[in-house]
Amino acid sequence: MFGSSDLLILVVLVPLITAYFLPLCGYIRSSLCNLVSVFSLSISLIISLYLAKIVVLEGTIQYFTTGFQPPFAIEIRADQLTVLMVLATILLSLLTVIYSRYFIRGRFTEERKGLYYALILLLAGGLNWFIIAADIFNMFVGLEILSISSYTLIGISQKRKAIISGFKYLLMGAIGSSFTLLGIGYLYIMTGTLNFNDLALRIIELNLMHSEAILASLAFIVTGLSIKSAIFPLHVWMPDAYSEALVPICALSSGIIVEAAVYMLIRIIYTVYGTKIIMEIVPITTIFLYISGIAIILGSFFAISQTNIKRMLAYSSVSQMGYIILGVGISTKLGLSAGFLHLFNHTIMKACLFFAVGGVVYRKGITEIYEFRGIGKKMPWTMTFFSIAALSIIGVPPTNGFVSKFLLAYASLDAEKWFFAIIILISSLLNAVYFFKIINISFFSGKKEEEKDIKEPPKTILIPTGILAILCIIIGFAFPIPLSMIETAIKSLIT
Amino acid sequence: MPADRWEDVIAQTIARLLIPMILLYGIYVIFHGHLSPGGGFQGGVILASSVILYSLVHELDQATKFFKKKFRVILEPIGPIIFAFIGLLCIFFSGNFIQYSKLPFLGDKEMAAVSITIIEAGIGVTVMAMVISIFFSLGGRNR
Amino acid sequence: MIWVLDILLLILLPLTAIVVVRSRDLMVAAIVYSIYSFDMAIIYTQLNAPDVGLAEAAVGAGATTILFLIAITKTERMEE
Amino acid sequence: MNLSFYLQHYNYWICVSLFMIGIYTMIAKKNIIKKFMGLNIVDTSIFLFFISMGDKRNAAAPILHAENEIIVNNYVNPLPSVIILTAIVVALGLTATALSFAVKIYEEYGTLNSEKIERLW
Repeated sequence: MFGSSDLLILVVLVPLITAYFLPLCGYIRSSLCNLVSVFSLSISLIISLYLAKIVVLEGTIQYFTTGFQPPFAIEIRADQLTVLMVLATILLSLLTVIYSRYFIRGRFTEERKGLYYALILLLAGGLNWFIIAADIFNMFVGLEILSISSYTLIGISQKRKAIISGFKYLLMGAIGSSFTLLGIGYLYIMTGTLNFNDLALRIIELNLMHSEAILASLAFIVTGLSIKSAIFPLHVWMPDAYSEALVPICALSSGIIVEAAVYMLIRIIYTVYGTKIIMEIVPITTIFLYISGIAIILGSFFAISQTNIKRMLAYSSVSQMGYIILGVGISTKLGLSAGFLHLFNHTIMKACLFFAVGGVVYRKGITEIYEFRGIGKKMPWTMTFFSIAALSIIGVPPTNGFVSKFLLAYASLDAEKWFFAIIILISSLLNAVYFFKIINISFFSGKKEEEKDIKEPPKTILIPTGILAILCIIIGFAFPIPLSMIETAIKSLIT
Repeated sequence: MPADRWEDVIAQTIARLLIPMILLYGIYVIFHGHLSPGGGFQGGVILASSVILYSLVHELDQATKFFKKKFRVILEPIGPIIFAFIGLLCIFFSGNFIQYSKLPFLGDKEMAAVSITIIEAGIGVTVMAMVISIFFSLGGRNR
Repeated sequence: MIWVLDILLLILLPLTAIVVVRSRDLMVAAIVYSIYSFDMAIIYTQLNAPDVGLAEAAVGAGATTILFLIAITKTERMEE
Repeated sequence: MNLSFYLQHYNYWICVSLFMIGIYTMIAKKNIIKKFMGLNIVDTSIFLFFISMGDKRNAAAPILHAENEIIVNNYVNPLPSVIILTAIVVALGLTATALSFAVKIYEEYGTLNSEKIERLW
């Protein structure tokens, strides 16, 4: 019968299998699609919550499909960090599906709605597969599933430009996947295994630390995954993609896809290659340290100069990815856990910001910042949620953004890299410049009389935004829970 | 634009002879996949290529009559459903996911062979429907 | 002497690839891409991977080429 | 590491040259469909790389015959084949997505030249 560890496979299977049924549901009745996907993702959410409980109480789950022993079976694994990622994925996909119920009404034909939800569920399943894989090739397959569905999701917006931005994303993403596959090939040719732990063992056993092929594979995999995770010099697809895509997709993409990629990047460089290679032989952590400094400052400056709010949020994402990478660059236990905490916080904050912007887009169809004049009086709740998330990104206590930024600054001081603490401080001020501009315009300027018909968006749009905004504050107080989970996982990551 | 209907007697006759053989070969590749080269994916693509050949020598609309959208949408989930069902059945009989040898119906190796064949057949159907769908939606009329 | 055939097939690969890249007529490029894929399928079989060879013959030389041809007929044939 | 080592691994030279040709096509050619052909060439070059590394001298394809006893050295490594099968499936999906993008772009903009599209954007 079903043991508790068997549930891990269901996190992948439930969304993937439901995705295949959704075109059928769309054929029968298009309103059914939303209900079916909400139902399926709710089941996954319950399963992942249960899994989180098991993992916290009993430790890491290792599961071998086909029942063979590790080198021959496909291993999937969930430690505390993985479970948090799975929870974030499922929660955000669920909220996106609820959010889309009214948002996509009138934007797609009835038949296309089924495909839209199918793609979102495919994305959720692929993400979960990508996250829980403990073997480098299954990671690649999950990466491809999620990439192909995200290219399509970005391209299917009704706007004309969306197709071009989706095409650009596809071209860059395809090069990234090819590089990743090539890196996997180099790893396999040298070690003869694909399992993460096995790879790490073999690299040490066969004394491959200085082998050129292993270092080439490191370069290829880091480059490939950096394209997917929009790390600074490779971020160019992101602003174009987000400015044209549908708002729920922006939230999903900047909330979880880039995060999952960066999560897997960190996981691979630490578990497979080990600290000796990435710190001494090829100083990837040092490279990441300086890249993150440039990304944080430049991303903020780019964001200030934007007039389109979606583009602004996209550049803000570039800067926030810099913070996560800064955690790797500091490369102490504290720094890495602060980086991961910021990863989860960024999921919540950025999704909340995009959801709030989407509420405005739903009612007024505007994305230029100057048009936000007086919106706060018409849509007080939406803009309040927006402000909470914005304050969180700036790093005002008692929100979650403050906690992770403070921890990052503390960690960089602790590692005697005080320069980066200053960068965090400057970047917070820059963040404040562009977010307070919007808050100011929307609440404190404009007349009340014009356009009386503008009111709050429907509840299915408002409630997901509200949930995320409240989570921002809750995690600001309850941060020790995720932090302790992350720290437990990181103990085994850095040895 | 040239005439809308374009028919070639030679191509149609040869296609009529070839299509049954392609279908037979596709089914062979699917069901013999665990003993010789081949399997669900290759066989599915070969099956789909017969339909593509048909729609190349005839009109596309005529082929879409055979494979209506409703039909394709029903065919598509078959493979994943069978795979998930058999995989979860193994968990039900206290094995791991897709641990065929735990299934109690036949001996260890026979059960593995039988379940792999069933799964491959399902995958073949799914791949066929998917490739045909891609072909029709890419080659269909502009909306 | 099978390695002579091997090398000939392998040398055909970059040649066809260069034709794919250089030709201004996309239809020609698609057809030559089919030859390229088929050559690749033979090489896979020669390298003791008949499974992959079959898949490449069905997918690369069959499905992908047909998709390219459809896309070209739907758009424009000549490269500017 | 003498000259014969490099000459014996001629497969890999072909892989590298194909990879370069593909990347060149993706970067230098302006036609979108041509770019995707380059993408396919890159993919197949990586597939050839995997299959070449799985191959062994004087070994048979990894197909099990019931009568013989299994001697590992007589068979080539089956794992790269399986990996590449999956990757071929993925490549087909990627090509289909990409070509539908290309057709849609042509419907909207009337051209496939990526520079012109950039100007129209």
